[in-house]
Amino acid sequence: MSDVTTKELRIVGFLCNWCSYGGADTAGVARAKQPTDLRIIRVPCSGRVDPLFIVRALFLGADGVLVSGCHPRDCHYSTGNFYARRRLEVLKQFLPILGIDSRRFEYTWVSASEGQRWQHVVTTFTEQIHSLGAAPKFMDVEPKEFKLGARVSTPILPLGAGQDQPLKELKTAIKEALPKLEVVIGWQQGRDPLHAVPLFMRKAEDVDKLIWGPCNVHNVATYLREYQGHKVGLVLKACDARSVIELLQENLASREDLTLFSLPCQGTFDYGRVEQCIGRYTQLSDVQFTQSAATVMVDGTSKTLPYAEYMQSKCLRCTSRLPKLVDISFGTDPTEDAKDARESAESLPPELALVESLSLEERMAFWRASMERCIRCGACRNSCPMCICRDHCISDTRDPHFMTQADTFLEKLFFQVIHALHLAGRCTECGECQRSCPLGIPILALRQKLNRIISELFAGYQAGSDPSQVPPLLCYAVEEPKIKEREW
Amino acid sequence: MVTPAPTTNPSRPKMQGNPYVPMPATVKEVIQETPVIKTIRVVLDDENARTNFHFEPGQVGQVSVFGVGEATFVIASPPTETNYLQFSVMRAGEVTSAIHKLNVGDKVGVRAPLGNFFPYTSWQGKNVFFIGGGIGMAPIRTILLHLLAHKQDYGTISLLYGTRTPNDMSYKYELEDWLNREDLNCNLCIDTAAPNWPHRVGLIPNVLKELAPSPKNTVAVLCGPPIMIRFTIQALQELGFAPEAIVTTLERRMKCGLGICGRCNIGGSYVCVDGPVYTLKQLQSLPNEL
Amino acid sequence: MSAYSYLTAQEIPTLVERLAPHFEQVLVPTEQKGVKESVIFAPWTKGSPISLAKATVPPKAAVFPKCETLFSYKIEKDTQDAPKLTLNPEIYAPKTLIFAARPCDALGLNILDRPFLQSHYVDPYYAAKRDKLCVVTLTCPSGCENCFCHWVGIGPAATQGADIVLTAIKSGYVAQAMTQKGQELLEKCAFKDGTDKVPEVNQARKAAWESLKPAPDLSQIHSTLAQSFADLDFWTQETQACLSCGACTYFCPTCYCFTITDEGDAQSPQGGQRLRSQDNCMAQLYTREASGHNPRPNKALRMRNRVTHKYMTYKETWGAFACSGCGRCIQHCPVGLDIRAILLAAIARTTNTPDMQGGK
Amino acid sequence: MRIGVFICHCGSNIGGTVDCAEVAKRAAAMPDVVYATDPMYTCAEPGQAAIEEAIHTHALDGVVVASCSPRMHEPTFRRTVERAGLNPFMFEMANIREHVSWIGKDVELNTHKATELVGMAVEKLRRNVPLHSQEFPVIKRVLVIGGGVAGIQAALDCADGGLDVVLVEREATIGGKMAKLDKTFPTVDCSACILGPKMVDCAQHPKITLYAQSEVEDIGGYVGNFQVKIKKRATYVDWHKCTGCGTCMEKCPKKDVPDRFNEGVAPTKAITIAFPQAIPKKAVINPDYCRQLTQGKCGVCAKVCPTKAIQYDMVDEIVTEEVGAIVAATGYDLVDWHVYQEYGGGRYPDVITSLAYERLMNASGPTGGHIVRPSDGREPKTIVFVQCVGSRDPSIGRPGCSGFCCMYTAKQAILTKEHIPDSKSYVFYMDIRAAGKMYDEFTRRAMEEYGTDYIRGRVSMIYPDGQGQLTVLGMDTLLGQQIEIKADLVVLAVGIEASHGAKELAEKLRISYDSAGFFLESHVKLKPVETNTAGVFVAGVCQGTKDIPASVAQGSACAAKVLGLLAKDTLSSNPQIASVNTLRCVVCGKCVQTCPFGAIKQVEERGRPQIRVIETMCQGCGLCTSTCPQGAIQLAHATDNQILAEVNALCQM
Repeated sequence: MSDVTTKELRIVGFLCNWCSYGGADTAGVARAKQPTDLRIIRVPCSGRVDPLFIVRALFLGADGVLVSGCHPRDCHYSTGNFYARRRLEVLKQFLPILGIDSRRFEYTWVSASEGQRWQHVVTTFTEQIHSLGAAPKFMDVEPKEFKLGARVSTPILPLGAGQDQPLKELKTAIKEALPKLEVVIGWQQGRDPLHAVPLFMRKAEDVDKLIWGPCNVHNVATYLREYQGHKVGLVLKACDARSVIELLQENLASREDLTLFSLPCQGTFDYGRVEQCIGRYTQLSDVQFTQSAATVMVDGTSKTLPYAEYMQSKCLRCTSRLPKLVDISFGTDPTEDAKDARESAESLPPELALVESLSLEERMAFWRASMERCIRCGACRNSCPMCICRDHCISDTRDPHFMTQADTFLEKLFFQVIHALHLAGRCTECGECQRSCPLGIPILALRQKLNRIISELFAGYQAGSDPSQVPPLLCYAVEEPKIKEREW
Repeated sequence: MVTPAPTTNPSRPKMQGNPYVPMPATVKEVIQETPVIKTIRVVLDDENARTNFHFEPGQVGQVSVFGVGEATFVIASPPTETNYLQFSVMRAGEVTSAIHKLNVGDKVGVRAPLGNFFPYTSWQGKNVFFIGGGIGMAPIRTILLHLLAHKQDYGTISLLYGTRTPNDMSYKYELEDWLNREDLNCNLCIDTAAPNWPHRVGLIPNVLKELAPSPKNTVAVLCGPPIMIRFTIQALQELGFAPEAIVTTLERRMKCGLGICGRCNIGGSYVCVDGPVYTLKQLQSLPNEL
Repeated sequence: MSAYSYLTAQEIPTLVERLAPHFEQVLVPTEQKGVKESVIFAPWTKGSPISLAKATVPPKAAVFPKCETLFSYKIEKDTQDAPKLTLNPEIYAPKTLIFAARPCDALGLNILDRPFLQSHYVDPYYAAKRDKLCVVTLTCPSGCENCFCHWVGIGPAATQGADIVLTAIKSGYVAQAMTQKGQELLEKCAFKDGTDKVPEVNQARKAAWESLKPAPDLSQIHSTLAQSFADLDFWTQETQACLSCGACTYFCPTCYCFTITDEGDAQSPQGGQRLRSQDNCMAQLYTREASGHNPRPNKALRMRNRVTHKYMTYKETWGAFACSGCGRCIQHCPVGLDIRAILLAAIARTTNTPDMQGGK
Repeated sequence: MRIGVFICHCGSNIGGTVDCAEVAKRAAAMPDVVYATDPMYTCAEPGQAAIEEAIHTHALDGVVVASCSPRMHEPTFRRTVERAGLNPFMFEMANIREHVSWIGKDVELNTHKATELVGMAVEKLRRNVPLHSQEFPVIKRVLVIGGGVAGIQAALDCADGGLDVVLVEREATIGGKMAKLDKTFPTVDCSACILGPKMVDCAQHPKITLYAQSEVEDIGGYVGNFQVKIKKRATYVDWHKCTGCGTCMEKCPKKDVPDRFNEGVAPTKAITIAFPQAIPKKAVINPDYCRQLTQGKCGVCAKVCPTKAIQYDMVDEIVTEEVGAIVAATGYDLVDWHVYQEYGGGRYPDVITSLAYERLMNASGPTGGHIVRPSDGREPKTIVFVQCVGSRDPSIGRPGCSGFCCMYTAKQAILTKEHIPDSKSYVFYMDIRAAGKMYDEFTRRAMEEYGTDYIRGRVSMIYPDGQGQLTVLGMDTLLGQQIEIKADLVVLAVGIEASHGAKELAEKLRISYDSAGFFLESHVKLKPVETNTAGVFVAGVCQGTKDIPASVAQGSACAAKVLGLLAKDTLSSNPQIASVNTLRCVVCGKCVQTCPFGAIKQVEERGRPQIRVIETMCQGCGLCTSTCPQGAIQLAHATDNQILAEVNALCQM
């Protein structure tokens, strides 16, 4: 349709019907001359603007996107723009991690009477986009891989070592609780002693299979949605418990249905690293867990996995070793030992550090290279304890049709953006998405970035800390001390 | 070694050429049957395709609305009707909604004929009792009209057609004729009483039991929603119909229609190629996955 | 010329280089950077590194792509006449070499051949690609923790489905032509004759076989599964941990479920495409009908369909398993669900013997 | 689909800078468009007739008009297509006037932009579906919140119009701020004399139920069907028995209770009747001060009450009323002027607010109408009035003008002279705002007939001179010189803000409010008493500053609106509302949590939880749609797919 060759850039505007669209009308009535680039989509309220529309537009090649709504407090729908402000601010800060200049997206408030202000907003934004030039296209960027940097390494005690007695007590406790519960979910040995799988304890003899050790990587809270409304027990690591708390925050689980068991946790394996060390093997005969390392007998050779090197990076940064919310636990809380971790928790996790170290263009290249190998298996999504839609994922439907089936990296990256944005303010950073990815795509970086944005914007908010808190994107504040609204 | 491929009855009409590419067709007529059912009549664009197109009653077609997708419908016109292909479509999902938006002159695609058909030759000399529930009347219509065209080969032909309300009856323009035909014993029913309804009232299985057709030398052919099928089969069995004398059609979500993609299978039987027509006896031999 | 060529370990890239001119596309196992090691079949260009590791993703996409265009469609308006509908089938089938696949990958292709080529219809998209495909496999030196190829009738050194088979020996590799096509290609590559290394090859293959643990007898598994079919408690028990994600199916060399979707408006200037994409029978939406009715509404029924398809119904139709024992479904399952354990549990259920834990 | 496109020239308004014929030509090539034309005036009668004709001739099932703003003519054209038999929602507009032709001169660029806007509209329209309203019955009762003059007027007018009225007043008496005033400008007639009869009418009207000393606790429901919970605060006096004789007040031993009604001019008792003309004239115990209630001993009032009306164990009571409409008339409170340290911040007893000054002048006030200094009871001779204290002052976040201070200050200056003929009044002012009928004449009288000195400038400092007087330092900006006045009394014209608690009420009413807490009307000019919540209206100062006549006018306006609304037996719901696709919904409840209108509920259906939209409560904002992670709840006419279609159309053009 573009039969006019001009230097116009593609700028998409989402304007609320009541204030900003009226403001644009007022500017028109006043014959306030404006650049012509902007095309306006009229929406009922800025709260109607799904951040995914904006990402979609930018992915499809828009050079700039502008959202304008009623001034805070003046919302036609009383609170729509308060929600919009939070979501759009989070989105704006999130865009750079994808390689998109955050200046390509702005949101502002213009009332129906502010024709002049509208003229100013359009002119300023259009000039801003022109000064940035046409948006670089993902399709034009050569895929490029980057290697993860070294990670912060903290001495760490093994979760398996010294837990024999508490585990015995825990088993007894579970057996006692079992008659009142439909199932208790924990871990058992999987295909070999180095691999654990989820265990569903329904009978007393099942409980004997329960193990506790660095192989217990799975977040069993993921199963909670399946058992909503049932009386269940969960054996939890401290990080898994955060997912439970977040589900409680969202009223997706009820506390009285849950019996939470735990032992102090001191870390679980990063199987990506473990596999690198052990390689392909035919038989794994034995694993010994000591204070500082696990020793594995594979095909007759002994290999040592020092915990400090082979733990998941989240464990090295973990500051609470026993869940904040637990009904029955044994063993002493080693949280005090985690002082070092508290320091390293401040630093950037390796995935995020890598992406943040790149230029915007390199980030595009990085995501292109990473997402090209994605085969859309859905493991990242289905292993996420906060992915509540499950069988009704927005990516699997044409109503709404956000995603196509086309196998392009951009569609696949868009899926990751959907997942990440749907997790904004809800993600407990358990890392199951990335751990489950058979292709080792560092998708956790997107969630890590969002969590840091949320924490910065909303007074250090961390999802899954307090069952009584409302997730920040499901509520609002009239005054937002940390959101500097763009007033041009 | 590899066993021989599944054999298709050689006499069965099949799609020709690249089986994924539909034949272009044009909508010739749109009939609003009920608030949620529309009938479209389409004509294949290509003259060769038109003359070479043959199908048997009960076979299905995949109708494409380009840009939206494909959905499977039984060809509801009788094979003797060569001017058009008819599909009756209940609005449910995306494709059916798009079909409901079609106007005369719009372009669609048709992949047909697919699947098996009613084994009507084996019914010769027998009485045939048709039972259609709701949108299930579409496949019944094609075989009913086919049999009526060859009525000398069959015994008594009966029909029980039931819907929720009088408004939900399709083919209203034909019903009067059917009721008056000498060669058809036509019964209509609705679920609950409605004003000015001169016919029967009740759920199909119950009305069937009232009618109590004799199983003797009779084949029962039924189509409809899964719940109606389940209870009507029970009723038929209570009336003494043998599993091989009960014929029904199955509905499954289909994509390829070619017996590959793996959606419509019940155990090893692919409804798109081995069905949609099954006798109860055949169904009983399949894994219980209904 | 002989059917055997010998090459040193350093000559592997040379082999690819010499084979490459005969193909439009050469897919070689390529290592990926990421948070864990992964290897995928990626297009090779001169100088690209070649990994000889077993690939994370099987090479089935060469014949059954993740997503391919069946045809493009476009409706053009004409104010005078009726609109014009154009359908353009696109069969993209470059001459392709798959290099250094494993025996289970090659068997996977054979398993795909039957439904796509020998069923009621010949799938023209698959057929075109398959026809132009040449497969070079590398036998495995040993079994590995997740694999169970010997359960399903092949083994680490099986040769079926390959045009050329590479076997590692102490001093390098021996390439053995298995087909006419393979023989011709190998001849063109002009490596040293390897006939004298055949004993070493046989020894390596034998060693691979010997590394395996005994396999259970699966000859009656189809009837075992048929007996377990209606036992919903059994299937529920076995699938408790399943997350319904579908990693098992997408990483499977033999799974061939697909979906067909239209993307793009027919009336837009660029028209649209009807796409065929790999799909996942473990998803709830897979069988759900527009009315909301779903014949396989829960994960137990879907897993039952997957397992019985592989070891029961496919076998009944085609006389073979729809499984090459590659073990990727076990390895890549986020919760370590083990299809071997399900089979053993089914056997245990019917024979009333205790469950062989973990399948080892 | 068969779409017709109409590219309006709007005379030369659009045609002057957009090549409309070219846009129509390009539109004809767009998907599903079967007819495109470029009429001169589409909204005129022939233009509309042409649309109707085209719908018939070309069998159109959708229409796009590219012309002015949809905010102007969307309703017009919806009616047009409806007349031709189409559903009114099978229509879209592209704004090529305000957003194109009027803001740029380049014909080529404008034509291109107009084409793209039409393209977007076509893509949107292709995904439109017919929408239908539903009818629901209304309750013919109205709730008026606030018994000031605006609320009284609204209540009386509604009741006279035949509606049952529930009038809720937070204080013990109705009358509001006007009841505190002595005289009113510009006629200087007695406030009590004109308000009193209306208050009595309210009390006696058979259709008005009055809840004094009560507050609105919770509001549920929607236009036509609100459920209102009203909290009747405990009065500790059985009003059925109380005759308002005043004996209790006379005998109450607690004498140092701050008197809210009298603006703290003098203390009162722990049991009070606010003022002699109070309606209802009933006693109320202040539980914070009553000795019986705070210390458990006293009981004097119970002893003296001739009707035994005292009931110390009374508790708050909740009553529920069902109404069809709500009028909010909650009035105002004064800005907290203690922030002005330069005026003493409340430390000097002889610096008082103008409202307190009204009580001093009022014959029914604590001084019996004698103007005296609070500090020593002496009659002041020099009085300084300071305007704009807490108005027009961005530094305290109150940039607006309070509207009526100029006028009442003039009135107070006049009355002062009449009370104390030998007094001298000074008024420090910024500008005199006297824009009403007879207002300017009135201020002139204050200056010319009553000799009030008007000084243009602000007071920079007030401090006691140590000899019983206050030194007022100010600047006369007209003369450009420093002014120093020794004053006996300083009266501050303190600015106003919305009544305390208005924000909380706004949230219950689900209406918006501004930074001063004033309720937001639906349209500043054309819908001044409506709000964005259907069935909720605003009257008087709660909507913004205004004087008595304007408040009364708004009270009547609200009554007219309510009577019009409730004249029908049924209302039809807005069809542009959200609906849930239960096949996709996972009942996570996020929409329930964020809906600004409480219009989404989780319900049980056949034992399974489901999400349901209450059609009559949904206002169509779409917040739920952007909140739902599954996209299972969709706002009709602005669905994800419709907006995505516009995005796609734009970004792929």
